Amino acid sequence: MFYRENGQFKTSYKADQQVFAIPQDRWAILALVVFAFVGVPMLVDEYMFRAILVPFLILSLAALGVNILVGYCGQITLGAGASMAVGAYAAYNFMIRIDGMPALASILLGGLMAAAVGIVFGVPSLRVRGLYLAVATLAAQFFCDWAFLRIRWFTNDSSSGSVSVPDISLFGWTINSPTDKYLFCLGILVVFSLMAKNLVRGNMGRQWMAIRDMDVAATVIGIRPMYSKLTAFAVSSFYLGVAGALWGFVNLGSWEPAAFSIDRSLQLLFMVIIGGMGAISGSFFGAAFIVILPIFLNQMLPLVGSLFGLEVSIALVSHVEFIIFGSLIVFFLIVEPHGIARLWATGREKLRLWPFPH
Amino acid sequence: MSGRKIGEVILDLKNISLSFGGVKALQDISFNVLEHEIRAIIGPNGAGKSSMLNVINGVYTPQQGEIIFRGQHHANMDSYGAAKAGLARTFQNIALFKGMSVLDNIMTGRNLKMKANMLQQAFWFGPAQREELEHRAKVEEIIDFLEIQHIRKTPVGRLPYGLQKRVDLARALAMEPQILLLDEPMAGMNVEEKQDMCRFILDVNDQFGTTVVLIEHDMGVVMDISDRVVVLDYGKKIGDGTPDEVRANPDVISAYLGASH
Amino acid sequence: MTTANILLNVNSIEVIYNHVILVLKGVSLSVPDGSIVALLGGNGAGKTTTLRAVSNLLHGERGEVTKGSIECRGERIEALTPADLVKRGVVQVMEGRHCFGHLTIEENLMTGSYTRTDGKAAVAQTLEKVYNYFPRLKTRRTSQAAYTSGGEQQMCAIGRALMANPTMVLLDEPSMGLAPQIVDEVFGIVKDLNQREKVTFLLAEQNTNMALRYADFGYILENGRVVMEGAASELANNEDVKEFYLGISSGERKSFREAKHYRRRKRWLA
Amino acid sequence: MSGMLYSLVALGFVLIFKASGVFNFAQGAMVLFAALAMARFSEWIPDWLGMENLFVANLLAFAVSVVIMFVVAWLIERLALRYLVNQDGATLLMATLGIAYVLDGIGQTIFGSDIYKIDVGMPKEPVMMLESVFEGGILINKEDFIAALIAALLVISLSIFFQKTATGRALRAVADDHQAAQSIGIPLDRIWVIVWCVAGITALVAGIIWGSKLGVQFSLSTIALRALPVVILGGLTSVPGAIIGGLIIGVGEKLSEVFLGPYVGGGIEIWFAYMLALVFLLFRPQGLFGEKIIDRV
Repeated sequence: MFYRENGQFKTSYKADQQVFAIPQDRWAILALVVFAFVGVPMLVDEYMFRAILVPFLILSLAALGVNILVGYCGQITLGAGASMAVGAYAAYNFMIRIDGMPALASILLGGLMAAAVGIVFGVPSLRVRGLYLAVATLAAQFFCDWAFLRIRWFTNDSSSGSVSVPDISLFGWTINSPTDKYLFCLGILVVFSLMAKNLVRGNMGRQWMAIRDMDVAATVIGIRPMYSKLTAFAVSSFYLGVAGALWGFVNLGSWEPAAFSIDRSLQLLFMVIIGGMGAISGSFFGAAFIVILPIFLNQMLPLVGSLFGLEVSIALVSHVEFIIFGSLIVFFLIVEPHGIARLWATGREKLRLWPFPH
Repeated sequence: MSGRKIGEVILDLKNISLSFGGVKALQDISFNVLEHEIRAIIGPNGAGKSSMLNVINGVYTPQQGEIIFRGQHHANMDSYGAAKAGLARTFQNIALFKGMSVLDNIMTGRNLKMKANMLQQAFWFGPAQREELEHRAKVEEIIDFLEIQHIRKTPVGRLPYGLQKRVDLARALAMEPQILLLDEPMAGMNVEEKQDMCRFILDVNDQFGTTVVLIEHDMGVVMDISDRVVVLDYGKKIGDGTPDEVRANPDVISAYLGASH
Repeated sequence: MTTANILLNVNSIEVIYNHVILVLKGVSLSVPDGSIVALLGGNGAGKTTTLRAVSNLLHGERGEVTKGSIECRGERIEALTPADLVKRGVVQVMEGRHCFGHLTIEENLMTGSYTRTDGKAAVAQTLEKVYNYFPRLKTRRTSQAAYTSGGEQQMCAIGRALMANPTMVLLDEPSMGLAPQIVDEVFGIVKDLNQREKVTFLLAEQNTNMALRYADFGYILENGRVVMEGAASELANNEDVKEFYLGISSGERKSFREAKHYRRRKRWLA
Repeated sequence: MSGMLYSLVALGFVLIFKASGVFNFAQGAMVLFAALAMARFSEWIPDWLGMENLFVANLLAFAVSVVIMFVVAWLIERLALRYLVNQDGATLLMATLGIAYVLDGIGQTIFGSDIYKIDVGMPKEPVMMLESVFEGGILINKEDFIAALIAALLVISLSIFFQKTATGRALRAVADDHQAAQSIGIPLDRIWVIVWCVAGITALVAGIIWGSKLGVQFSLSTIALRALPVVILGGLTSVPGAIIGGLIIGVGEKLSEVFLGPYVGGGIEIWFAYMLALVFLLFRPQGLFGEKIIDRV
């Protein structure tokens, strides 16, 4: 009943092109953001921040990056983890090698470095498509795994490839408590999400989608595939690089190359599939789903097992996690290839029309 | 008819030959297109009509021959160059961007005219926003012109074939081209829809002075709306002239039209 | 028409795509044994959907029949797989031809005999028959289908369907994108097959002129509903059909140049 | 000679792709699953039946594993592929990633996640060959030789199957166009089960050979990733391509490790294969023997 557009008219193209064209949506999102900044810190305990919220925020950011490349530009990547690694290690090097480098600046520079590397590894996309490209991005993944493990300079001569950073600070605000970390990541995520939304609703986003949907036609109307694909790789890698740096600096504190392995790449891809390809909100849904599911299963499975008088070992939990995870991916691909975001949108559509079915 | 004036030669194709892996798709074909005219290309399936369009707008590079567009010689043009020079086209098997709305599809046609850089777009400020609104207004004119207001926000993948063809035309028009290349714009349409399409093509030609090069199988349409017709058969040119001349050409009758037409 | 010789009967079916988009809103039709029945109508009227509903190919497009029934010789067929239907003699030739690009023409034809169980000799005989009807295909038998012309591909698609020895062929837009001469040829062959081999055709076609010339009976679909039906000759003489589907008004063909901006909208009352 | 083994895994990829247009990321998981089944049953069966004969036990275990792979193929079709008809390649690719996870999980739940051995009595001592042809001959592992023989046998029989039989033709038709294949009565479900069964058997063969060489453990499923460049190099649709690609990559990896490795710190064989494939792709996008990609506007 409240979700009605009666009496709301759009009289200019500007009004029609807003991010949230329906006022109810606009207010709801604004309320959500305010709640995230003010309400959540008052309600939630440390464990929640550390185990769920901070990883969720950072992985959302990374998923945004993957979504730009896979969902909007249609270039499958299995090398997202590599971009995160480049971001993290580049940021680390900027921080320790340049005196007085502010943390935020080195994180952003890490992102830029990831973008540069992303462009290089995006070059094969000009020649190959689809499955072949997926393999090309795997090359990037394995190369980066190797480089950060074997080339000592990147890790400041640490033998295991493991590096650590002290707590970071921002204009005198030292980010060390879980709440601080949460707010810092949230701030970055909000800004980056808005930017992503702006990009995809504008000319840039249309070029990406045009390349995704039909590249020959796109060239014929004057879109340069090289420019569009490489910008997608660059922007996507930038997001991933920043997310990688945050993951290292804020979430982990100290890390080794395994933190950004092929498993991470696959995980990010799954977030985008489950959340919704080609939808900004899908990145959040997907990240939330994948962060929460293992925790949920870890809590639930022993309980369920005890109901039937079964001892559920940790190994079994991890195996079952695999099974449920895989099944859910197949399930989503079958039921709704556009992910949770589309389910959400359909639900909203139904609400607008309610009580009529069509 | 209004004061549409057929002008000078705008596009001149000289001795074009094209082959793929030994198969000769086009053999030594020459013809020209005059400014503001409607030029039809007809011929049996596999005669090389679509290849001809692909050569004109740079999707294929001919092994031999020359393309002269507005007095400038091109051994070949790439598609991007062709788009920049003012050539737009539609496709035989509709090549719309299926995941995007009608509006976004047409907006992509304005891509070459949009200048805001990525950073401006990311922050959606100043030039980026102004530009977006200006082009939206232009696109809305085209939407009005082709009478597709009601489906503006619909994803094109969901539209019936006939409307998709219209959106394809709208996207090409959004480029404000000098020459519009139409590849079977009326395939799979019934008479009523064909009439609509003819009206749009004639209006575009008439109001904007756009030159039209068109491939079409419906002889009724071709004979009624085109100024001159080229006939291809197995990659060779077998006829060229006004509709009446072509209709009377014995080669064309035996290769293509058949006795009943 | 008596019910005895009705081959296919469609009873007010409703088809929904993606759980939300209602495409057919109650379509009924019947096809007598040995006839050619044409489904006419504009784009998006629901012709292709009707054919797909019959041949059960809606699944790949995320569509489903939600109401009504489809019967073939009195047997309900909505739940059968396409393969079961082919075994019962109902084959669809899809819009846009869909030949297997990497296979040669002959291999394409041979795939059509997959469901046959009557032995190699019988299949070889059918292949010969198909080559007789489409001599052009014989000359191209070893070329990869992707490299043949549109006309040849259409013939290949029809020939491939014939290889299953069907009693009924669902033919979707056979004339689309074909040169006039080839269209004549294809329709001529359809008529021939109908008369000599007793194959029943249900045909969706935009080219009303052609369709009404060759069909026995026609249905006009608009917006997912049947708006008019009748013998082909009757339809061809109906004023509205003439004006909107044949482009003839007050006795003569109207020039496309004179298509008006504002014209009489149609009013189906039938 | 790990190249031969890559080839066997790559063969599984090529088969499924050629016959259904699906790029099967789960092939590695299938190899692991099959190897686990084989390893465990060859342990369990003698226990259950109380017999000593290794050969019979292995044969029984092999038979049981084949049956299990068939059941897996049937389940995959029944529960997943059936609902994904007519989706595009990327969607199917990601579905197989999901399947890979499920298989990994189930395999380890049922069979356990320790390291197991497969002993099919393959001779391990190296032999000299071609001594008569040139001096010294070539030192070849008998095991590798047998693996190569099996691979060659598989390739020949599969090529005949694809080119000559009606089912082979139907498989290729399905790969080209799902819907058209359905429309002329090719039963997609049955075709897919057949393909996955065949892929399951190649996975089993690969699993046994790998397993008897290196033991069966979780890391086996990652060899699928090592086999990817092989497929790319040889061409996605070419059975001989998989074999030759495997040899090139196998030899290339070793050579690179020997000649290049010392300069950059070693461990490069993992990405070297990928780079090789990548460079190759830039020049010949369809691979060495792949069918030309037919692209018409």
